Amino acid sequence: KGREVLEQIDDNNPVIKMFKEYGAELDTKHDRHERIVKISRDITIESKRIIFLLHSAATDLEHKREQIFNEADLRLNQLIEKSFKGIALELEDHDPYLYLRAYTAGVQEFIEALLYYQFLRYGEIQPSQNLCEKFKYMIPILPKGNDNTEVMEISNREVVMVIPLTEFFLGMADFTGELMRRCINNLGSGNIDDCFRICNYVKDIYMGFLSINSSGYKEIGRKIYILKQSLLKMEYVCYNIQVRGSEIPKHMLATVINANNAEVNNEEDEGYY
Amino acid sequence: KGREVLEQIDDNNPVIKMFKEYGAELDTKHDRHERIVKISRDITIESKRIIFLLHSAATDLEHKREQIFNEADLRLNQLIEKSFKGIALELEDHDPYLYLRAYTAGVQEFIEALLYYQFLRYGEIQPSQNLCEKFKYMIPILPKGNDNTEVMEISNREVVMVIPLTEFFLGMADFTGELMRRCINNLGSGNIDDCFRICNYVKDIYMGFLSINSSGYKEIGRKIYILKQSLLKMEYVCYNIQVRGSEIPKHMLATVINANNAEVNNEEDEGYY
Amino acid sequence: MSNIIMTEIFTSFQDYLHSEQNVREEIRNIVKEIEKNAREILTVLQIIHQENGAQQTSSSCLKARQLFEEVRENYKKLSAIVPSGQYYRFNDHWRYVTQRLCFLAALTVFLEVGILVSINTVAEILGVKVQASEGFHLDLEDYLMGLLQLCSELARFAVNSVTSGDYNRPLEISKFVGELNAGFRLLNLKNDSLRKRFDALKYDVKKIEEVVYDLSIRGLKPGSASTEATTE
Amino acid sequence: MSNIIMTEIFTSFQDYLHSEQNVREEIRNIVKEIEKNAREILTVLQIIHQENGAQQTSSSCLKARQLFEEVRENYKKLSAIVPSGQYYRFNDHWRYVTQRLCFLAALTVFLEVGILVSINTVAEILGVKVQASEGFHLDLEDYLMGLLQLCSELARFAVNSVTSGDYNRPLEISKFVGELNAGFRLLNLKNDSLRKRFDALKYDVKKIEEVVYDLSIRGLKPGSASTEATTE
Amino acid sequence: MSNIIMTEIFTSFQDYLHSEQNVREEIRNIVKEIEKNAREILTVLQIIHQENGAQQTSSSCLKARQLFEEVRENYKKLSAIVPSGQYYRFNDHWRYVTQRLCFLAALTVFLEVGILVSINTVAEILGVKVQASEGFHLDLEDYLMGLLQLCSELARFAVNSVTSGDYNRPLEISKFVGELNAGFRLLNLKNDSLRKRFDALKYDVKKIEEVVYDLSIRGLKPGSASTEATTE
Amino acid sequence: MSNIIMTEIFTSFQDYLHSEQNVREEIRNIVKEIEKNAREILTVLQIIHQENGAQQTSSSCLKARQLFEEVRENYKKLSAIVPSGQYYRFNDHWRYVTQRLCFLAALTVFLEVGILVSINTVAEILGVKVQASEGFHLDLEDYLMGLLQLCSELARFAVNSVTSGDYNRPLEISKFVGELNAGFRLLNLKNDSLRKRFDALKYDVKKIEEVVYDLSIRGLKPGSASTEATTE
Amino acid sequence: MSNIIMTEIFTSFQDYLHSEQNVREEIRNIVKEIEKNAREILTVLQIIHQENGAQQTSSSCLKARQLFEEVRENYKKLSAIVPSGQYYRFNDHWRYVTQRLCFLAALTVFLEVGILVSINTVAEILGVKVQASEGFHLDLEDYLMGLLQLCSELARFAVNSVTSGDYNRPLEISKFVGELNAGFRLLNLKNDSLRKRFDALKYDVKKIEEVVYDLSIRGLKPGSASTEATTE
Amino acid sequence: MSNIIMTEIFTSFQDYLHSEQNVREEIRNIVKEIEKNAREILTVLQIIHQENGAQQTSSSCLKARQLFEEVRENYKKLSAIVPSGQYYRFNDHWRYVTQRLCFLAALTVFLEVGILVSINTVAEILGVKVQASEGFHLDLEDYLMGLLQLCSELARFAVNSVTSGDYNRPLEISKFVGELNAGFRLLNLKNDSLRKRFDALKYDVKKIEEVVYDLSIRGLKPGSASTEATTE
Ligand SMILES: [Mn+2]
Ligand SMILES: [Mn+2]
Repeated sequence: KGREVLEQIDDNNPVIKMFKEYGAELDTKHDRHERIVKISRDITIESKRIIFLLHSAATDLEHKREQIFNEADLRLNQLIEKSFKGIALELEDHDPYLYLRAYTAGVQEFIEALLYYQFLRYGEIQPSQNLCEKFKYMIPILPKGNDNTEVMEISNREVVMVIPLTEFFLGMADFTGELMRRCINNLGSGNIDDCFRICNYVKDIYMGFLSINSSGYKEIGRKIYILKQSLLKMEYVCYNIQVRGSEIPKHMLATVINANNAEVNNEEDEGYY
Repeated sequence: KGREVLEQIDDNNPVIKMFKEYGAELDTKHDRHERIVKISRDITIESKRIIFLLHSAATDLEHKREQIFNEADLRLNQLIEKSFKGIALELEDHDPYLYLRAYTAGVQEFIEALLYYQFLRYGEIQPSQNLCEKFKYMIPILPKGNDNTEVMEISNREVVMVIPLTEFFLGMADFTGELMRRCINNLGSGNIDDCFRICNYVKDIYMGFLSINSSGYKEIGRKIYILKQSLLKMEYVCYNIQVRGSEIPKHMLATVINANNAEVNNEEDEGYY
Repeated sequence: MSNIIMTEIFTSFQDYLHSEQNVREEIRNIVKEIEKNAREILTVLQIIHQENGAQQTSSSCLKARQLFEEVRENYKKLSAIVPSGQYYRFNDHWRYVTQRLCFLAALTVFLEVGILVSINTVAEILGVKVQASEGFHLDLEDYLMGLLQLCSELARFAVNSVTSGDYNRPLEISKFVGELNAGFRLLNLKNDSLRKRFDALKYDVKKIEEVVYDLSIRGLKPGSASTEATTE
Repeated sequence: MSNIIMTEIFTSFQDYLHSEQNVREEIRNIVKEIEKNAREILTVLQIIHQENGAQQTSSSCLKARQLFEEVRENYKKLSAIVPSGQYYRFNDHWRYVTQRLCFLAALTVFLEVGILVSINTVAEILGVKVQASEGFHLDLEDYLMGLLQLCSELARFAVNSVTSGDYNRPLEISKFVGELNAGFRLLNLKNDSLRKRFDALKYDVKKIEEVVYDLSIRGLKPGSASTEATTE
Repeated sequence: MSNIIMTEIFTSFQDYLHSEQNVREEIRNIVKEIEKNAREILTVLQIIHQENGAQQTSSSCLKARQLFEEVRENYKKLSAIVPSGQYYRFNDHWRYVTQRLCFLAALTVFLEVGILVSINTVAEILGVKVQASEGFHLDLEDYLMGLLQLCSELARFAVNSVTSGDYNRPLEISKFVGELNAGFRLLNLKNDSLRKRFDALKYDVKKIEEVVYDLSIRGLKPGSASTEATTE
Repeated sequence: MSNIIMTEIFTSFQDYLHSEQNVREEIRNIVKEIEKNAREILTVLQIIHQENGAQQTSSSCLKARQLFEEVRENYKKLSAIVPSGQYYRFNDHWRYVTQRLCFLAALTVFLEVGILVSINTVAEILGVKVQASEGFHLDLEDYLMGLLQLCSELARFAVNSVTSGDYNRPLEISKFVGELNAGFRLLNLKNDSLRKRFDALKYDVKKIEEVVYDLSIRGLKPGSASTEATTE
Repeated sequence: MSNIIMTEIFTSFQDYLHSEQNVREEIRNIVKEIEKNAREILTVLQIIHQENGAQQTSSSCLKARQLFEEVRENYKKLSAIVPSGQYYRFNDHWRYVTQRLCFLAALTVFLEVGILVSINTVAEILGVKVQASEGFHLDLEDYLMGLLQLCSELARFAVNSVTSGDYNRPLEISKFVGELNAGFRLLNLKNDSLRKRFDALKYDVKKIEEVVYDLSIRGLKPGSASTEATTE
Repeated sequence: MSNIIMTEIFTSFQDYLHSEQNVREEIRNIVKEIEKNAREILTVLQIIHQENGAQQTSSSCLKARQLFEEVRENYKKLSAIVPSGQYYRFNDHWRYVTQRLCFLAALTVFLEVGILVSINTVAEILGVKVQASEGFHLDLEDYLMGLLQLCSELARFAVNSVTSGDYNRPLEISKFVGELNAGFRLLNLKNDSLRKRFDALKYDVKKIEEVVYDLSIRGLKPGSASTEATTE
């Protein structure tokens, strides 16, 4: 019985016609999802590399540091101008939340890199609003039909890359992981003041997360837990500096540290020539 | 103390020199891995689409079926000639097992599609050796240095896409899932003989898997389990045909089925014009 | 927190989360209402499986149509709450019930006129848009899920029709579901819930075919030539 | 199985699996031997942590060198078994012990001459190639893992050196590990085991720096100007 | 612990914990007995699935009734142990077996008189209260769970009745389960185990409908016109 | 280690551990062989599910019996290695395959004579004792697990028998599994793997009952009055 | 549903379920408020970990005390809603936040007067009863969980106190936590979440002991002879 | 169950299972007692971590010795219950507490005379055999696990000794644990829980070495030349 049903159905059958349209729509969506995933993977990798680059900015050679910062800035902007623009164009006229899972990994890693860059260079991170500004793209609208090469006013349309605020904070939580790495590395390289500064900074972020009601956001809860572990490690680093530093009078500690950093200071001085 | 260590280290430091080389090597590997992953994703998607296409070959219109088979064959070959060649070139002179995880998903899905195609068109699958033959590529070696455009003998080098045999069988296990879909669909479309044939075919595959010692290959064990579930479903379909078919004498059953398929038979006859 | 910038950053985050939670709360309340509507429509339409359900079909459809009016109003409220362009942010709340309502709308239309309802018509029945760009819309995948649910219900309906002595209905269902099945085969489904649900469709098709088969070998298939032949 | 082709297919698969299992068995046996070697070398070198270990360092290194000869022989056996181009198929069996031996080779060389051993030298010590294309080789990541293990051992060594009254060693270690740390920072590590292990390096660096710091504030740092100043 | 106050605090805690553990132990022991009763009743009632079970149904029900007496005594013991107001604290211990007994009581009553047993009657059979405020009671949800278990058993019973040649029973079951299904549909269940179990009810309903279908299409449905026609 | 006493202690430990590891190695090797035997027996007996399997049943049983001889020899080796009183220390190595062989022995006996094999007979077939006190024995729980595996296989066999046109087998199976089920119901199983496996038995029972149902409703049940009518 | 009796049964069930769902809804709303209170108290008390937190401790405690007033009001609302005798039925809703508040109350009291708060006092602070028989009460296990959370916080506090130059606090904490640890050790905890949490206590104890160790070895322990020597 | 043979089979199974469950119940009860003993001994010995614990060490050991008498009696009961040759069948019940008691016996002996207790002595203290062939014995692996637990306790003890001003104890511990570590290193452990626990030993060793380091760099190491210099 069934066999003839299938055979009888020709391409003009209304059901078949309907489903051909449906199929095209599903394919379009799936293809777009796949394209966005690919861009997101690129963003993830490049962001990780930028973070790695930034870790090497733990140097006291100011020109070297500046050089690294400039490179990081450039590469972050390239991500914004290329990869994110690519996603934004894919998402134009589409609900970004439909494709969020395709690019969430890339976005979070990018934010982690961006905030780490901001913190290292300026000692502060910028609120997400500033980022939103950068995620607006002006796309020239090509006049269609009109083939004459006269000088015309080219109008632009604005395309926006939407990043849900939760993504920003998930990236921020990851960013504290990099701060912990930096804090502990600092101890190794004698950058004691920075240890305290970073530790306090992460304390602020931790209290920020504590103060919000994140029930229903499992991912945030998970990251707060990791954040707390990082913070405890940093606090222990600061504790160690303090307890060791207290073995000799404060004024002598300063001497000792300076003595140990003699060469470094010299090099730093050279920076003023 | 540590700070100066880091600062003192210049680019001529032997350790730094060593690590720069190491870094380059790691990057090369990572980049290659990433490129292969991307190709593999393409293969996965296209293979799934081919499988879907093949399911629509459950038609009795021979020309339509042939058309589908031809298209599937073409697209499978395109995968071999393009995507897999791409992977093979990436893997040239490299241990394929190092990158296996990057392309295992694509390979398995491709084998699933290939076997399903072979089974539908020829009623049998081909052993993996035949596939290996197809995975050899002749790449012309460009003469270097010699810039003169004289006619030269262009020599080729052979590049092979290596597919571990386990991957082939993992793909084969998935292929039985498609057979189950087909078997149950057949019942719907009255293709009773095919139900028995497919069911017996999967029984053979199941016994094949039972007869091998797969301890230590978790993935295979998992797939055997799924395979058994599929087989049980198919056996139940055959059971149903039998138990229902036995309500009336065999010779009458034939009549009934033929009566029901009258229109179909007519259409099939038309095929002989 | 000594750091003022940080305080500000988190305050705005809390505001964001808070307003989101409020929106979700409101959505949940409306969705509960819609679920209640759906449950009522389902109960009304269950009459078809009863022994003498056939006679009451049209009055059941009528009742269902009235209940769909409430549904429309509730979707209107929902669309007023969900910010434009954020449909998929909150989608999970109403996805399931929407699929159910697609099924119920499709069942109603099938019972009324025996044809496959289009996504446009379902959207109309629910009082939502078809295109995402126009506002609160009906997701294609939800519509398709609803159709798959319909097939399961029809398989059951085919069985119970025979019990009630209605030998015509199974044939009608068989044709309808056969076409739908052919339609679905045209779709390139990903390995998602839709694909999984579609895989289950086979069993419904199989069941229906078995019913039709049972009717034919017993010569109960209306209007078939072989009926006479076999029963003699 | 009635189907002959299928029988053949699976027979060849069974052969394949069987021969693979045999290879694995042989590999496992040799690796067990290598593990025994590694354990012995480690025990020999543990002397450095003992109170009067310093005097026996060179004789320990000598013993270690002898044991490495056995290691080389075992790797030779291993390389004879592993089919060319399938190093990474069986890699998991020897990866861990190879990392350990890289650590031990690097420790031996450090104790002997105080420098970072290159991957080439380690490969020589283990009797394997450096390039994958040349045959059974030393994986770069395994070499790097070995170096990271070395740093942990040196951190412990720095602590115990002070207990033994050797105030020079910690400085040497500090310089050495500092350079290694700088080297590792040049690498773009993925989120894998190497990255994880590298993240732990910080704690070794920190520990060593604390030892050096302890020595400086007590004026025990050999040859530092401030020593006099503080102890006075 | 030098601190006397703290010692006291913890000593009194220990007493508290100890007595709680004792209560749990006693509950566990009684529940084990009740489980044994339930197992026996189930075994007695399984007779219905056997080929000639129909004749022995009433004697099985009688035996079950006797076993329920023991159940009552055990529940009495249980209610004596559970401190007032802490029913839900220890609830997990007896919840499962109570659901099972609700099923068994409902099955017994169905076999005896063919009707749905009320929660009051079940409570009586088990020797517990209905209202939580009156003491150790029968939780409504446990009663409902028991009814759902009953439906599964009846689906199986319908199948086996046909095997035994009893073509009447399936119709009776179909009507009974159909009504129960309609009843459950009225409930606005939240997303818990009851809801999950209810979702499984549809498979039982479908199974039973198919049995009835099989009877009708073969003209075995008692009292249907076509029966006569075909069997003649 | 300077301390001589400690060295001695640990050296003797090493001997102990070494000999244990050797025992385990030998056990593993023999168990591998037994697993191979089991796999072969399973493959041989799979013939029953094939289209014309019925004719070949007795020759399959014969082949299985021959393979069991090898099994016996391997168990003899095993019992020689396992130190007396340490059966349960190494039990995990052979537990799983022993359960499988209990299933296979029970299946063979069922195919040969249609009865439930006793634990004594299975022990004989495997060449082991029944009582733990007599030496290397067959654990009761392993025997029971084997029986439960048998039921699953028989459920599948019932289905395939019908497909092959053998309408008698399902009845035989139904009776057999029904009795086994009743037997298991008597056992007060604690909450372990046996209990879990037993809980799955009900699905096999149901499946088999449905097969018998399908046969009876179509008058295919041998010995039923309606059969004659139809087959005439 | 044709059957009137059944309709009645299910309608009354629906009423029952509906009122239960309402109770849960109200409970959830109040618990959300309490969670908000707890979050605010926690944030207020976090000040102790900050660099100059010591000075602000008492003002923080004051703020916490004010917030506890709101907590009390909310618990009053809660106790009004939960039907008598059904505390443990709805317990899961507030258990977690109650444990948290026990921790916060215990921390506040510790900061204020340095002693272990009794369960009576915590119950007072939260505005609930101590005995289950008196009404809405504080469960002993929740109180104990709160104390264990306190120990973790104090371990962190000990570390940060040292960083802030307060060398006295760690000793006070060490004594306090040591006694608590000894107290808990007396309890025969069964294998539940409390036991698991208690097992984690040893890490806190160790951490704190190491802080005290660090202070003593550097002569920073207040009141120790060597302190005077160094600080002079 | 109509079949008498099967009934018999299952009835005898039930007896078997029942008696096994009884044995387990008895074992559990005795083990609970032993756990209580172990908890008490642990509490008694915890005194060593207290500020002035040193003075009370010998009296604590005495109390521990008395408590071990009860332990012996309980093990005697246990050995009476466990059927001969089935030690490893029920092993899981007492394994954990036996390891704990090995640790406690080893700690007691260390505190008394500063040496490593042999397995024979521990077996004597617990009142069990050493050889599996002699009856209820002390498993070697449990003894080794106990030693590893001892090392963790000693690491903590080293830290707290310094806090109490006892600078000698850490050196003694360092030597003891160092030797134990060397001993364990000789063992070729397979990849089980013992191996895992041994891998954790290195953290204890490191901790203890760091305590000794802290003492030496501050000239607090007894008998070192620099001590005099600094303390003068
Ligand atoms: Mn990161
Ligand atoms: Mn597939």
